[in-house]
Amino acid sequence: MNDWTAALALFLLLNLVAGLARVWRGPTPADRILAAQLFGTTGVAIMALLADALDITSLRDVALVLAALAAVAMVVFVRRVWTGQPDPEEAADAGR
Amino acid sequence: MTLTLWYALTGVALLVVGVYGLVSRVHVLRQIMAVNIVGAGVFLVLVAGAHRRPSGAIDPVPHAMVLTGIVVAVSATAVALAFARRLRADADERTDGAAREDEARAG
Amino acid sequence: MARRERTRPVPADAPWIVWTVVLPLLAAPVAFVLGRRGLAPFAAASSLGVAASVAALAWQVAAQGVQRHRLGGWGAPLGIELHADGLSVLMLVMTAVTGVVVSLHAHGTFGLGGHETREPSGRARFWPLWLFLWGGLNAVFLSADLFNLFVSLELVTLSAVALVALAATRVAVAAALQYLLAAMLGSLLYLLGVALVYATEGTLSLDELARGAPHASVAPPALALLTIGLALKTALFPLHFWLPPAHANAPTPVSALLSGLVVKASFYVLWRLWFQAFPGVAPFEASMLLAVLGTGAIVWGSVQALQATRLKSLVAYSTVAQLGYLFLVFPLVGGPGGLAAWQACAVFAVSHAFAKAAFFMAAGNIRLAAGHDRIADLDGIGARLPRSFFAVGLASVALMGLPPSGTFVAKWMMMRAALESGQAWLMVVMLLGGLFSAGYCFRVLARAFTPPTDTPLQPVPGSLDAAALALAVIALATGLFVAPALDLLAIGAPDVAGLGQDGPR
Amino acid sequence: MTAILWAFDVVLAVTLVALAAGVLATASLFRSIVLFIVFGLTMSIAWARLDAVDLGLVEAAVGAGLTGALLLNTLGHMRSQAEFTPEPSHGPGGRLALALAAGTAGLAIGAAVWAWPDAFAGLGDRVDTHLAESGAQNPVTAVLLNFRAYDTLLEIGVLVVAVVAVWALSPMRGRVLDADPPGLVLAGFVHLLVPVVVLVAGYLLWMGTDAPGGAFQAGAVLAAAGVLLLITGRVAPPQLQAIVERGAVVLGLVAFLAVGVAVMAGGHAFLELPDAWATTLILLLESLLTISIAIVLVILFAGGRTDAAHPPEDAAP
Repeated sequence: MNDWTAALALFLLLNLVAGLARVWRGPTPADRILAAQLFGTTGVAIMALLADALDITSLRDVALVLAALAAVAMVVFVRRVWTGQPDPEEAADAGR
Repeated sequence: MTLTLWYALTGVALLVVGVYGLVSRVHVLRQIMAVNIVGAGVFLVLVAGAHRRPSGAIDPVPHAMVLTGIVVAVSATAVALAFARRLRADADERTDGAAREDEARAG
Repeated sequence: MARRERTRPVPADAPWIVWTVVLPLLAAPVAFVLGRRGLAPFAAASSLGVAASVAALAWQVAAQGVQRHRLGGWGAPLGIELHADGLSVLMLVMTAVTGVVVSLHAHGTFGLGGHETREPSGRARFWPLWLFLWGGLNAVFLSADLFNLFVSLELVTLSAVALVALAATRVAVAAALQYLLAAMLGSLLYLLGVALVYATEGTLSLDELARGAPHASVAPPALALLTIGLALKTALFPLHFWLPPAHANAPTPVSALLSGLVVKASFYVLWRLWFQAFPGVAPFEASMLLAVLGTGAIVWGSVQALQATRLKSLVAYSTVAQLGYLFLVFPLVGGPGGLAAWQACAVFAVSHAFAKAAFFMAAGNIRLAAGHDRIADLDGIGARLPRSFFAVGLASVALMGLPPSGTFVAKWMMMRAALESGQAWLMVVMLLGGLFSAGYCFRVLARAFTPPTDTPLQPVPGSLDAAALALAVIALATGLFVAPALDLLAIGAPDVAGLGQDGPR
Repeated sequence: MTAILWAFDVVLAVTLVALAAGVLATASLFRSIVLFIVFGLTMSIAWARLDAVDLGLVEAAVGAGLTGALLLNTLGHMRSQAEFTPEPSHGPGGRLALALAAGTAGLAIGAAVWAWPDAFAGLGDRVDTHLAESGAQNPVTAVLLNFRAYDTLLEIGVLVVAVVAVWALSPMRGRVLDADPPGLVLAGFVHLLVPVVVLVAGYLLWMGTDAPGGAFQAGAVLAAAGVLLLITGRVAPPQLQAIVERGAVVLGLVAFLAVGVAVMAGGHAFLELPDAWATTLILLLESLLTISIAIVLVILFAGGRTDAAHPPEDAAP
């Protein structure tokens, strides 16, 4: 157990929570997915730190998979969803 | 409170949120996500319970069960999404057809 | 638990219990790969093969008693065991008989093209899914493991949902989607129940659970979750919302398979859990609640069937109503005459499967001929489509519970058990339900005596009428075979008479 | 347990529940889906925290990767012509009743969980006892491919059924979504990424018998490579017309059944792997399963046939 790596993992997790604000606020779909994309990187780092904090070396493989696949959702977004327009449903949330 | 209890209760909370969402929302994509959240809750309960061996090792049987459960959930989700797309395509075809008929009549 | 007891003599005869599951699961992917090429002979051969392995297993169970197979060589609880007793065999036979006859109907229906589906190659899509469904059903009826039942039920559900969508109409796909979501939620609630059981009992084997004393504070909530999940999949009122659209809009042979067989699979699991894996865990009030919901199903389903405008909707609502009977039996098992009630429930499930599948096929034939199934516009159909109409008549008799049908015998046994255990209100419900079903069946039968219209009719291929008639005759004749069925049920039957009316053992 | 890890657990759990609530509460479907992708990522962190590395791998590939891609893909299809339809609002009374019912049920289940014994071995000890005979060092793989292989067999059946279900839907009028070639950056990126992803899949498959990983993990990662090729138009969506394509889908299932039946010829039970052969058979099965699972997932992503008989409307003169 390593308290330092655990503390760093916690810090990164809090980072992720803070980043959720961007996903929520947008305003364009691209902003949201980009924020989510950044979480992929955060996730890789958290996994690597947890591997040390919890003493489970194979967690590094999870980090590897996260790193390799983080881009897939992004590519699908770019090819199938992205129109460059703001989120058409955004207005419905404005009243909340 | 133990690690097991904490995560198992988190799983139950996810279950409650998911069931509420499934029943109260009508858009099919959101319903499909709600079912997946219910699934995540159930899986969390299973895996949390596997973390109680006195030796400190995990009980692999619930892990295997959850792996199977995830595969089943992905299959069902993919089928549900294919159906949803199919419905949408039919609706589109219908509106296209109607539009073409209108044009023909106008022309 | 010694690994692989090789000292145990290898049984001389073939493990039919394995083949019963493996054959359909092997045939299904082959049918998928074949596509349209050589499908007809392959499909016929594999259906007969599965039916033959069921017959062989039935013979084995009748001759040698309960059959078991330790999959992978590991016994329970580490491994999974297959388990075939009288009840399993009865369900397998129900599936095989209904399946073979409906397959005949399906082969005709999906060969027509254009009528039932928009696809000319309907057969190539039907066969792999039906074989998967058949394999899944057989797996459910033979499983002795709580988690394995989850996976088997998923196989059943997903193939059933896909079969509904074969109709390819917008309503059918929408109904299939609703069915899928409801079934997924049901599965997950069931799985949570499994998680709670495993977390305190450390085993998934139904036999081991039956032997152990369940952890008092956990078993009731676990059983409640398992029950709600399975009730959702069985379409118990008021969780039945998904069934009528799915069963009414599916292609006709699929409607027959779903109403006759698929809903029975989840009910079978519920039945096993309540009376074999967790005997006495549920309080009497819980079984009473199920009976009350069953009553609700009978009333609600019948009222809807009486008001239905389409023939297939009528038959689908009738399924909701008839499933109610299965739940009336819960408070009776455990009382005096409990064994009779337990047996009656199994007999009812089987005869209903035959009657309902026959009814659906006959209704589908009428729809095929008339081009619609609006009940109000079917005047004089009796004179114009005598064979299809005769099949409707025979299936109606079986569904109403008149002698010599098995439904009649089953209801008779249930009513006697209700009287013996002093719950006469259940008898009243059953009589009322019989009147109701007579009411909605006569709505259809009355159309025979109205003056015929002269709207043109499409010809119905002979094989479709033959299939409907054959199953209707079987449904009507089941009453004559109740005695051997009861003998079969006695093999490995749980000691239901010993279950207390109130509280744990 | 250190205080820091406790804080980690608290933040993680609160985040998970908040994300789930956000997915279901927001009116924007796109925001829902992005939150759902983040939810998958957070779940994989939870699996890591619970020492469930196999599940962390699957969740990283499926929850954060493929399911998100599937949902985005479907949204892309739906957006093409759909205008936004708001959720009908239930009355506050109905909502309250529903929330109360769900909450009460949750409390009852929570109470049941509360009563769990603190120390409990489950079937873990039995797995340990027989691990050496199973042919796999990773206990989860041993359970999946030996002790409870029958469950896995049926699960592969479920995957194949999903493909047949999607294939059995009548074909959609062709709308070629990936017709325009990808830009230079995207093309180059995919060109670089696909070999890496394939390599990772191979690594997971090879490691699977001894360490976390295995057929499903490898198959899911391999499928991601397939999705990348599909979405950039490098490969056409599979139409399942050719026998080879259909054969690849069922390869894993048929091989599994064949092995199960073949061992019976030697007087064993169905799926009983003889000790001497166990490792070899597990590796063989896992390799074939990986191929099938990857193909199945790609087909599920593509989501059914498109009708060649009806040319895409854009292509009409």
